[in-house]
Amino acid sequence: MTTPQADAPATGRRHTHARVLAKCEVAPRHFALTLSNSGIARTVRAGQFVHVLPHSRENEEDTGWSFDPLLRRAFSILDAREDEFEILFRVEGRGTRSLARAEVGEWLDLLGPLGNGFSLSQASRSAILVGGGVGVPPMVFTARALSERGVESQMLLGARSAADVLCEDKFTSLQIATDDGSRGHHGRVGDLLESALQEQLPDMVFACGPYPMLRAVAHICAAKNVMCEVSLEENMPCGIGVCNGCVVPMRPSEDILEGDDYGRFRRICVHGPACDARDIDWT
Amino acid sequence: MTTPQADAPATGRRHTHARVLAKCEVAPRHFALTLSNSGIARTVRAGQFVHVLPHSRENEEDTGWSFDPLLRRAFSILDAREDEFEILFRVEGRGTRSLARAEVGEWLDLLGPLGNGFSLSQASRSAILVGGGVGVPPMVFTARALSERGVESQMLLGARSAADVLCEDKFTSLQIATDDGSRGHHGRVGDLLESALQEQLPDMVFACGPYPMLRAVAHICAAKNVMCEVSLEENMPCGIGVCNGCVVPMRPSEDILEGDDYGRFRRICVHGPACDARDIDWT
Amino acid sequence: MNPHTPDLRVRLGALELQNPVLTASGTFGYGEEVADLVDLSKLGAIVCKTVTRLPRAGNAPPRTCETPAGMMNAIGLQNVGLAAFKRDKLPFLRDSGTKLIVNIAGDSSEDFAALCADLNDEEGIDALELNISCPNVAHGLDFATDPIQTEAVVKACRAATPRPLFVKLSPNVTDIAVIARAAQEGGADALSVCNTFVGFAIDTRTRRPRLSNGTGGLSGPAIRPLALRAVWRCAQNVQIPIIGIGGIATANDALEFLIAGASAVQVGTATFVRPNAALEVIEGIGEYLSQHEIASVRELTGSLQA
Amino acid sequence: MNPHTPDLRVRLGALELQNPVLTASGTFGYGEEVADLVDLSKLGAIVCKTVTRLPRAGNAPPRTCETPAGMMNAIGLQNVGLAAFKRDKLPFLRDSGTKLIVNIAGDSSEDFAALCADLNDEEGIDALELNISCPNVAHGLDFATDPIQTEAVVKACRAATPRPLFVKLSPNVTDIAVIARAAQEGGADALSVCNTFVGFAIDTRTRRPRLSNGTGGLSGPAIRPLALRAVWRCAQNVQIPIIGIGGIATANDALEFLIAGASAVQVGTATFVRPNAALEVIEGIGEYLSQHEIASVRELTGSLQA
Ligand SMILES: Cc1cc2nc3c(=O)[nH]c(=O)nc-3n(C[C@H](O)[C@H](O)[C@H](O)COP(=O)(O)OP(=O)(O)OC[C@H]3O[C@@H](n4cnc5c(N)ncnc54)[C@H](O)[C@@H]3O)c2cc1C
Ligand SMILES: Cc1cc2nc3c(=O)[nH]c(=O)nc-3n(C[C@H](O)[C@H](O)[C@H](O)COP(=O)(O)OP(=O)(O)OC[C@H]3O[C@@H](n4cnc5c(N)ncnc54)[C@H](O)[C@@H]3O)c2cc1C
Ligand SMILES: Cc1cc2nc3c(=O)[nH]c(=O)nc-3n(C[C@H](O)[C@H](O)[C@H](O)COP(=O)(O)O)c2cc1C
Ligand SMILES: Cc1cc2nc3c(=O)[nH]c(=O)nc-3n(C[C@H](O)[C@H](O)[C@H](O)COP(=O)(O)O)c2cc1C
Ligand code: FES
Ligand code: FES
Repeated sequence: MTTPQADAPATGRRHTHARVLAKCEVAPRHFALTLSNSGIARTVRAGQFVHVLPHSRENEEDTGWSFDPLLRRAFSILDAREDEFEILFRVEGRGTRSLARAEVGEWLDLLGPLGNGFSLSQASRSAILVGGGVGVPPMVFTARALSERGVESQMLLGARSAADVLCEDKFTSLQIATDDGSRGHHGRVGDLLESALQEQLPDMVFACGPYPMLRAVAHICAAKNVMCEVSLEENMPCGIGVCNGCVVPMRPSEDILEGDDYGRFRRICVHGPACDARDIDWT
Repeated sequence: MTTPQADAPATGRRHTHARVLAKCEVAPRHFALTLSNSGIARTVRAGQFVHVLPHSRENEEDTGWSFDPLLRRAFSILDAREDEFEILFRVEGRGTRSLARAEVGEWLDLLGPLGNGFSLSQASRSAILVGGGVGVPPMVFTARALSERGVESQMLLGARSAADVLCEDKFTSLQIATDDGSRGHHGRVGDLLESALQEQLPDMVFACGPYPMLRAVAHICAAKNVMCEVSLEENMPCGIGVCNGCVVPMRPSEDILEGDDYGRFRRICVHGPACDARDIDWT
Repeated sequence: MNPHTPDLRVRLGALELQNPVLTASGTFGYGEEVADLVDLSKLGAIVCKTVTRLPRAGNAPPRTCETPAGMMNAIGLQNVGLAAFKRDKLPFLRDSGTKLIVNIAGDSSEDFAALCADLNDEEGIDALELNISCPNVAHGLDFATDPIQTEAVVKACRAATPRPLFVKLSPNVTDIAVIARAAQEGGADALSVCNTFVGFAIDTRTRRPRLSNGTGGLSGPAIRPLALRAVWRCAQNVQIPIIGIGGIATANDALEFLIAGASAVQVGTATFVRPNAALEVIEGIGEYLSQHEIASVRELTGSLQA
Repeated sequence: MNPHTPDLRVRLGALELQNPVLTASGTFGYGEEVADLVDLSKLGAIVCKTVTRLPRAGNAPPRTCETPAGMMNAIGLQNVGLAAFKRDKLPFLRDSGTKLIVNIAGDSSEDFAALCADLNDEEGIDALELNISCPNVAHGLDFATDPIQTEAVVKACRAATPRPLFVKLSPNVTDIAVIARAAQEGGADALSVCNTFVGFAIDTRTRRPRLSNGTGGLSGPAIRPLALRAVWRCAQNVQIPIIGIGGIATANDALEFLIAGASAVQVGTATFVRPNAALEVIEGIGEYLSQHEIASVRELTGSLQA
């Protein structure tokens, strides 16, 4: 539960550079970048993220020449092996438009690995993974990490349409739901979760995706009394815990209600992005 | 002389795009770009310039994603032929750093051709060209245009050192001066001009380069009563005559001293960058 | 009404415009300089460079420098003066195909009022914008930082002309609402919010100011959030229409100002980046209205959700 | 003295710092959050997040958004409160290897003074910075927009503590010199110039403010020219040292502030972009001094050429 955690820095994170080894437009306006950085690749855990300056550089020394877009952007780790890791993003606004111009051979300036990652050890036998939109990539890493621990996992994937289905070849057990019915179940990924929970209750549900999806998943799990961790998003100016910008509201609880609502907001760049769904104030 | 010119727009200039056909690092931190745009290439005159947004784009529709650096940068035309023209710039600050990342196949957003160009018709038989630093490129165009008119020209080129000598292969008659004596005359390009004028007086002197060089050239020509046009630089927010930002001070004269110093400042994006050296207030 | 062609007309006091996008004073010359690049007849209106009684040479160069996502200027109101304006500039502007708002600046209430009166006989002027907020001339900010002087100058002009009067405010004040109310009290038909923010820049190599004038006025995208705040604050404190100005470069930026309470906007620095910035903004506003099935741009004004 | 190792030491009232580069309040937490990424002992000083008497939850999210070359925040002074600060945060900060400036905010002069007094017994605090200029809490700007209140709150604190008192001013005023003089009159040892600029941003899709608080404080490179102007204006109107703040991201930016009259600077938003921004600034200032053969950074302060 929500014991206020001490603010000692996470271990292993660093300010570093990574070379773009490969770039692939995996779906319209969706890019996967393979990045070379052994420090991150060897220590990162499923559910963690990197914080990336949105301007690629020609070499490691290059410190950039633009203050616009100014701030770093957070991207989950799709997967990591030996000295490389991957991220996958959708071109959304100015940050990702700029990042999409990174070319193979160029460098990205990044901080990582950041955040807490999913509590994989809470799943001893089985887990259900739920991912929507660009919340799918971290589930690839999660599925592999679980399988290496001998934990069976089932992936439930939500997308707007067949064209937006990401990473489907990366999952061994996969069900798909699309908003427009052009692929798999016509409807929400939450529907798939309800059916799955009807069959069997897993040790854990791990979820990442748009807020309404996460809220639905949290409610479904709460109703079945299944443990659920959700990976949350909020604007993250620093990513390293110093600005108090990236907070999400926590459920009122005795721990946090010292003083005048003190502790009601939690910084998810350090005490997240993965959070116990029961701790979140979903209202 | 300085008759206040009417503010009707220059003919032929347009807001357009050009594709990068070639990119070459001609000297350390100096890049030449060959750009594809027949509208400009076919109408531009020696001494005119283009005003370029400092972010290259992936395609013609791309409207950019950064407001920093914000403003266009002016570059003289090095030369033009059929559907192509060239610019040459030194990486100086943030604008040119950004521009130096333009790759072959990408697009530049530009306005041009802008400015008045040199008064080539004033030189009926012979001209001396003086260029320093990144003031050399427009002299390449000027030399060729003069030669096509049957006018003989002699180029005097100033540089900091041998490594900074630009475009030397583009001139048939060339003398070089370097500040450190590593190439040609050890000293100023003004020294070369004084000697040249001792031998023979040309119809015109055309000059482009750093302000102190232009001032020296202007004084030398005034003393010998030789007509001289200098191409001036000033920060140019708009390049199209609407902001009044790019002014240089003109010599007090009856024309301009209506009212309270009215007309003392001239916008060199339209009534320049080439100016009669006698009109300028060099103090 | 056809939902696919949204109604872009707006009203600023007695003045009706075909669309809500104007060019900002000092960033569009007298219109003629860019008639080859911009279809003037499509603009909501042209606001021309500030005119003063006598011609002004302006400040010595350098007059501008770039800053992160912005620029500073200290032009110092260089202009041809009233007589030459009437003789040389007005005829073209009158025939531009769109409305004309003449921006004027004086040294005193009397001077402002006399300028208004002097223009009364000229045809083809649709409104006057009082520049009481230029940061780049001596005493330029005296009016716009003092509600008493603001009210006095507007009153004097109100008495001198029947034309719609727009008052251009400065953001360099503790509470712009106080000045906005004073301008309304004086009889303004609309408020232009806002002029540039006073800034400074130093060349560390020479340790001199980058601008010959020392300080300059900051404009461009950098100031957009600050100008938007000023507009919002004014909108909540006056009943007259507001023209939003400051850092508008895209239709989305303009929409922010309209939603915050502006009835129209002006595009300034963005024109230096893209000469047709104002026309692109007009087009984008139209697209937004169509997409959101909003019949008239007037519905957007002040439509901020709590 | 060896010309190749310039003297970076500066003095702010009675406080001597090893170099002139501090971290800005609210952008460096309590130091401990980034001790793995930044060598704290190399900083001129740490200014920690504003501490209030009682813990504060702060504003609801979203609390921040990006703007052109800047960002807005409306954190709302989320902090652990005085008791937890003393118990949980001070021990680490005391041992960080550099000086500590504790930034405090109160509701009234009495509250400010009581906070100062409450900290008198704590060791390892080298100065206090009075945040009388937070734009993101109710009445946060009441003090810093009124010279009488400014003088009163500084006087009250002056009486309550022997520690050096730095007063953090707001740029959201007509003339910051008036407030600066009031703070000096009240007994400030130095002025921190300045806090954020009040701005606004709207999501045009939802037509709601981007920040849950509505307005926010603009920071980052976008505001640099405006903050520099504020520092310059203060420097010409007070005799006490000034700490320049606002948009400093590089050594060159910091040099502008020093040349304009600041004795030290704070790095804020730039730390979000590069955690070691402050250390990079220190290094760059040293290089500039060496290159220009200036023996001490103190010679730069106010060295602007006319
Ligand atoms: C932990 C985490 C993991 C993520 N993983 C992924 C992923 O794997 N793939 C993916 O596509 N996306 C991911 N995102 C979202 C991603 O970081 C971008 O926010 C998103 O792609 C928006 O795109 P943009 O930056 O181009 O949009 P923009 O339009 O440039 O920015 C979106 C809005 O967010 C604000 N904003 C942007 N960055 C910041 C910042 N650093 N601080 C404050 N405000 C800011 C701006 O105000 C803007 O309005 C993740 C986010 C988080 C927090
Ligand atoms: C007519 C003309 C022709 C030129 N031809 C050439 C050429 O052929 N080759 C060449 O290398 N250079 C040329 N220049 C200079 C070039 O335009 C750049 O100003 C120069 O290269 C500076 O480099 P930067 O933009 O990277 O520097 P930055 O450091 O980015 O800018 C230099 C300074 O100028 C200011 N500034 C930059 N752009 C503007 C603007 N548009 N409006 C106002 N202020 C501004 C900024 O405040 C900054 O401090 C020419 C300039 C002019 C006016
Ligand atoms: C170069 C320049 C010159 C300006 N001249 C004037 C002027 O003469 N009169 C005036 O009222 N405003 C003047 N302004 C202010 C603009 O009209 C506008 O209020 C300001 O630039 C903010 O808008 P922007 O960010 O869109 O440029 C000038 C602005 C610039 C950049
Ligand atoms: C996220 C954030 C939180 C801030 N919190 C505080 C605060 O608690 N107390 C304070 O005095 N200033 C606070 N500030 C203001 C900064 O200390 C600084 O004055 C301002 O950001 C301008 O500097 P910059 O442009 O370098 O960031 C905060 C700024 C930011 C961006
Ligand atoms: S992003 Fe700054 S504290 Fe989390
Ligand atoms: S650059 Fe704007 S008038 Fe010349």
